[in-house]
Amino acid sequence: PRDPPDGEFSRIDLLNEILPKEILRQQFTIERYIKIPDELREKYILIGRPTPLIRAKGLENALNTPAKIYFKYEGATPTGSHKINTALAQSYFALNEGIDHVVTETGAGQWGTAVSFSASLFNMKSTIFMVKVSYEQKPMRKILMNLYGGNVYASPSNLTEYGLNILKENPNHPGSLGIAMSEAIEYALKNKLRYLVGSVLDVAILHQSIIGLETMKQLEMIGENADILIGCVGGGSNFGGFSYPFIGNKIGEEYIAVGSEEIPKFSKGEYKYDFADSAGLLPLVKMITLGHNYVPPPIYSGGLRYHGVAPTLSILIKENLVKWKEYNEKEIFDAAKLFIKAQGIVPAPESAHAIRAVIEKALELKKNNEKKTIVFNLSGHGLLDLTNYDSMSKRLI
Amino acid sequence: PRDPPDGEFSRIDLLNEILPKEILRQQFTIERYIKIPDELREKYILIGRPTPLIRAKGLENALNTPAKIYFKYEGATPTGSHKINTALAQSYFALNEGIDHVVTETGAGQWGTAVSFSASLFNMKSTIFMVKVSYEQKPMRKILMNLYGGNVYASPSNLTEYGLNILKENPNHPGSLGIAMSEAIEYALKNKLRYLVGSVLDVAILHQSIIGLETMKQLEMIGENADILIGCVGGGSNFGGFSYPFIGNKIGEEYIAVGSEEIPKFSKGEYKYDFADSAGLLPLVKMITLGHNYVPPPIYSGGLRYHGVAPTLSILIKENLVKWKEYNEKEIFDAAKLFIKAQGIVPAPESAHAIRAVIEKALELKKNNEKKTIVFNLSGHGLLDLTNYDSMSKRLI
Amino acid sequence: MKYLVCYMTLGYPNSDTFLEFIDKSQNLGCDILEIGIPTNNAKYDGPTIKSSYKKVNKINIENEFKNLSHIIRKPTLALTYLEDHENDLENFLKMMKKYNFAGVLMPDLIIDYIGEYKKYHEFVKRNELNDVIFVSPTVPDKILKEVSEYSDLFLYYGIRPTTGIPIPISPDILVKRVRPLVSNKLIVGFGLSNEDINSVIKAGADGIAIGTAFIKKIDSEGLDSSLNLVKELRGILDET
Amino acid sequence: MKYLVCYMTLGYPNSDTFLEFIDKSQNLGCDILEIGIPTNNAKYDGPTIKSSYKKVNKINIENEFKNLSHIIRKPTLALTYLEDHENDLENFLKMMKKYNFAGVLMPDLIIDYIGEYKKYHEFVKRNELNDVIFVSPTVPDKILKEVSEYSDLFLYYGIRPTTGIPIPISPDILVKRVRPLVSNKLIVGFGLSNEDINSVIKAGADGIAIGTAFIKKIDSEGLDSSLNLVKELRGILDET
Repeated sequence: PRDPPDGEFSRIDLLNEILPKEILRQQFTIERYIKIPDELREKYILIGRPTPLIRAKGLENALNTPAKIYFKYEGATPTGSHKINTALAQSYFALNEGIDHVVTETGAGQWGTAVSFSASLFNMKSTIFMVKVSYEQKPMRKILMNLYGGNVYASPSNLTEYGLNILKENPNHPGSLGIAMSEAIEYALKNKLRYLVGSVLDVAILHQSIIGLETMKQLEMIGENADILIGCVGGGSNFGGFSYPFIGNKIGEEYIAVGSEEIPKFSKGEYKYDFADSAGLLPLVKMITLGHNYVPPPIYSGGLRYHGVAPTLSILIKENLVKWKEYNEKEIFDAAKLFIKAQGIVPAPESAHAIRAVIEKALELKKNNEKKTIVFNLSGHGLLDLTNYDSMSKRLI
Repeated sequence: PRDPPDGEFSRIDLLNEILPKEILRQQFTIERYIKIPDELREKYILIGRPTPLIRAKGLENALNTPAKIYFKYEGATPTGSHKINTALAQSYFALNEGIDHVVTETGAGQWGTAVSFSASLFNMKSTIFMVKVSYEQKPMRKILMNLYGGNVYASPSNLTEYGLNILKENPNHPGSLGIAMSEAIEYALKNKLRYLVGSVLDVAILHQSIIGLETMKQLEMIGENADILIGCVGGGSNFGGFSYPFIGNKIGEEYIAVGSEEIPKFSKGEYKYDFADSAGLLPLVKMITLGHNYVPPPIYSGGLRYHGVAPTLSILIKENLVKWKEYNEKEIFDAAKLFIKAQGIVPAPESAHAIRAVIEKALELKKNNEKKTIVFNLSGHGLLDLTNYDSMSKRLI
Repeated sequence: MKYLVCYMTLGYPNSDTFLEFIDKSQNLGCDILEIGIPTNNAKYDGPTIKSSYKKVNKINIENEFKNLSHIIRKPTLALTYLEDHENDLENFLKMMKKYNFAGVLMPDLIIDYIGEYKKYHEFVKRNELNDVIFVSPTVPDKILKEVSEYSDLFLYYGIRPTTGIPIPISPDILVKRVRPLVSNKLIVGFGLSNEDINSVIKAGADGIAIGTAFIKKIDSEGLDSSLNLVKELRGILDET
Repeated sequence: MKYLVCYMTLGYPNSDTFLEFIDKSQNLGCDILEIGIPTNNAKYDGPTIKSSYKKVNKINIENEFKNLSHIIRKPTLALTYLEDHENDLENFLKMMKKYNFAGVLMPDLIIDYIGEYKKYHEFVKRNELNDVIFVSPTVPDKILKEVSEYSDLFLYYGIRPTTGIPIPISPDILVKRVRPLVSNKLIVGFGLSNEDINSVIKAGADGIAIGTAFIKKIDSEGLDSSLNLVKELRGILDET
């Protein structure tokens, strides 16, 4: 990461002021393994880790493929996605330096849900700035965060200078992730709280690597070899957390990162320094990016609307160690429907991108009659996205 | 079960016409164990069985109790509740006699969800008559059943004589579980399909006993002894399925069945012959009942509004082998909130009744400093009940 | 030798035919007669027997008993629900005794009066009648074992929830499970098909009870056919 | 003996003070001089060094080099970003050579020009200058090991993402991990505190590079304080 040459302040210094120290240490360490503190480990167990590795027999049958398909099911965590893995760690390290209140922003709501429950588990307060349009369209997410004890505010809010200025210009501003983040950071700075980061940074991927490490162990326990590993990419933390342990240990022959055709970062993105966030408050990182000012279309997979690809994943893609795929919403919806009927689990639309690639791969293996093993990360369930699926079905059919 | 003396038809004979033969055989068998056929067993594995047995460390911490608390988490199944356990078995045995289409009714939607997914897993069609008022108020349940490929009709519908007659009298009739069931049975009879039964019958409890059998094995694997077993009671199938294996094997010292104070069947019910269903289409069974004409108040725990207690459970309660508790909605909501903040899982309001009893017991053990082990059945998650929780919080606070 | 218990509703379809059925069936292989006492409250009977009760509900029971008493040569039981006699049981038992009944079978005794069954059992015995006890698969093992010792003549085991409706069950599994619990003779009934008969006998039953099938034969094909059925059943039992 | 690499921005805060700092620091314990060439594009420098560049952006580099050339008695490196010289690198290197510089250190060479670093390295060598290579913790082990052999004089390891900002890291862990990969001398820099110095030396570093701290001292307490800091650092290094 680096600061922009012309910045009026140092983003790296800002990290220093808003992130827990141990989080920064982990962000910039080169240790290959970092021990999980006992208290944190206990919370991972409490939320049901290790999450199950499930043979997708229903999907195999539906595709009539000779391939074996397994999925690591992060939707089995109480908050329904992998996000909890880093939310817990960041909350814990904040608590450890005497902070009793964490702050973040959320768009679709998965991250805010994870943060508010993590805070609850450590008896901390949490404040979530939720993009106003999501706040209004996803009432259940707000209810859930409230049940976890989170204070949820529609952003732009009147809690920050930044929000007040925007509201002054347009009281009906629908908000954006950049605005919500600016508000969260301002709020954290002003009140000397800690800000939690949902993805992209190496440290988030580090925390998510519990997914891949567990998966490796689970495969080993059942004597199974992974040949092809697949995950979807928003910022890259679920894909990285799932696949890096395999890549690092040279297990598997193919790694496929899946994005959305509507947010064509893999196919159209440039590899360059860009702000990690759309607000431009975090440092520049060298990554594949559509530009932090990119305005994503309103696809249902809110978590894939991020403009870039985590720096480490960008390098792996540049070096051709990881392949990529992009699919459009119609393809995603069809894949999700097939999976729902075959496995019963409603995938988050984001995770359905991985499923689409799995299906394609499984059919390819069928054509060549290859008995390989595909393992993918089902990063979250879509039970709170059912109305989205309904609109999708109305729009796409 | 017996027929009413004055019935114009034999309900027992009706069972014969609408239920799969093997289901009837299992209903009236006295085998202690019935082998799960391989194909059915495969589906149980596919849906993630064995479901996890989780130590409720968060709840223990929140209560600061010396008791250990474990819960068997049936909400971990794709359809989110224990209902899938019998839906799968009944669908399988229907398929086995050449039927390709199953029919049932649903109120709150959990049962219909389980049936439509079970049918999908066996490539069967499914038709669900959903009480009209739920159909309108719970759109997500309908979306989910549709995604599973289920045909969902608001009941009263114009698909049956029974529905047509009611609609003729009142086109805006809100429907009832009895009407929906009558429609489902008529539809099954007319089209020579099979009707699936959600609870109460012994055979449903038999299928649910996979819960208790797994729990026993899981406790054994971690070297833990269950002292107190707790579950909520709608018809009794989740409680029975969970607790009977323990009771039968004389494991545990106390079994507590929990109902709703608003549906006071334990405290006010009579032990007598009554229709198993509110429509009066199923045989009479001897049970603790408020009467099949009992009109339950509109509590949030839709699954607990049933008028009776399964005959086997009724005997166990009469014989004092199983104790009962009843709590009001305020107590349930408070218990649910505590659990949500401590464990992250949003319980179905029905399952929150078990949680309330667990909390009471754990605090009692704390007072006496007794280190006992409580195990309860968390029969379902409440992610699709979040708007209910919201109304509850507005009404009860 | 396996026992054949033949059931017929009292006075069905009319007094003469009833008496003829009872008379001849004793020659054709019936070992024990079971006479159903009409009631509006046939809790554990299926539609066929229930409707037979309805058809004869105007008969004079004592008259029928008297006629019957002259022709019975085999032990004869009255099947009647205790619920119908809660207040006049003694009178009823005395009448039975008077007309040569060997005993009584009350299908609701163990199911609905389990807490007081010994009291009623003693009462029957004091009236010098046999008390044949009826149990079903829902009766717990412990109770079943206990009452089988109390039961006179034999234990009557109804393997289906109601008479005459062919609910699919596994007769062999049901009978094999109770056989070791019962030191008494074990007679099995409730909706038996010819296949069922084979399998319950192979599973260790000492005999069978048949009722609905006779009534259906009389209704559809007449008395002779029903008597042929007695013969046929006797044949099946003798072959097994 | 541990090396102390002393950084100062060219002509900061003014020509005279700059020259005095360079002159005296060589007597007080600096082993190697590192001279920052002002730029608007200080990609890997923190706010303190960046603002020092801004303050001196009107100086004449060649004049400053000429003055400097008369007083340098220790090996002297120019710290400059390759991105600033993509088109005039040869001229710049020739000027350095002319004014007695021992070598050049380009912090973006390995990070942003990894595919062509050998080409640039050879280019520096052909101009008879040492090419000191800069690496950071994000450089993969394999590349780090490879370039450490190419690097002249020593390998410069910047342990923080930017200079002068005390991002919390574990210096000992970082240094211990790279030490076995580096057969060359290993000099560690970027935001070192006194504690960090101890721990990186204990972890096997051959020396340290300090910059922001000198500039802050000059800004806040003046030249003498910054020279005292040189002495103090020399002391710390000699004690470890």
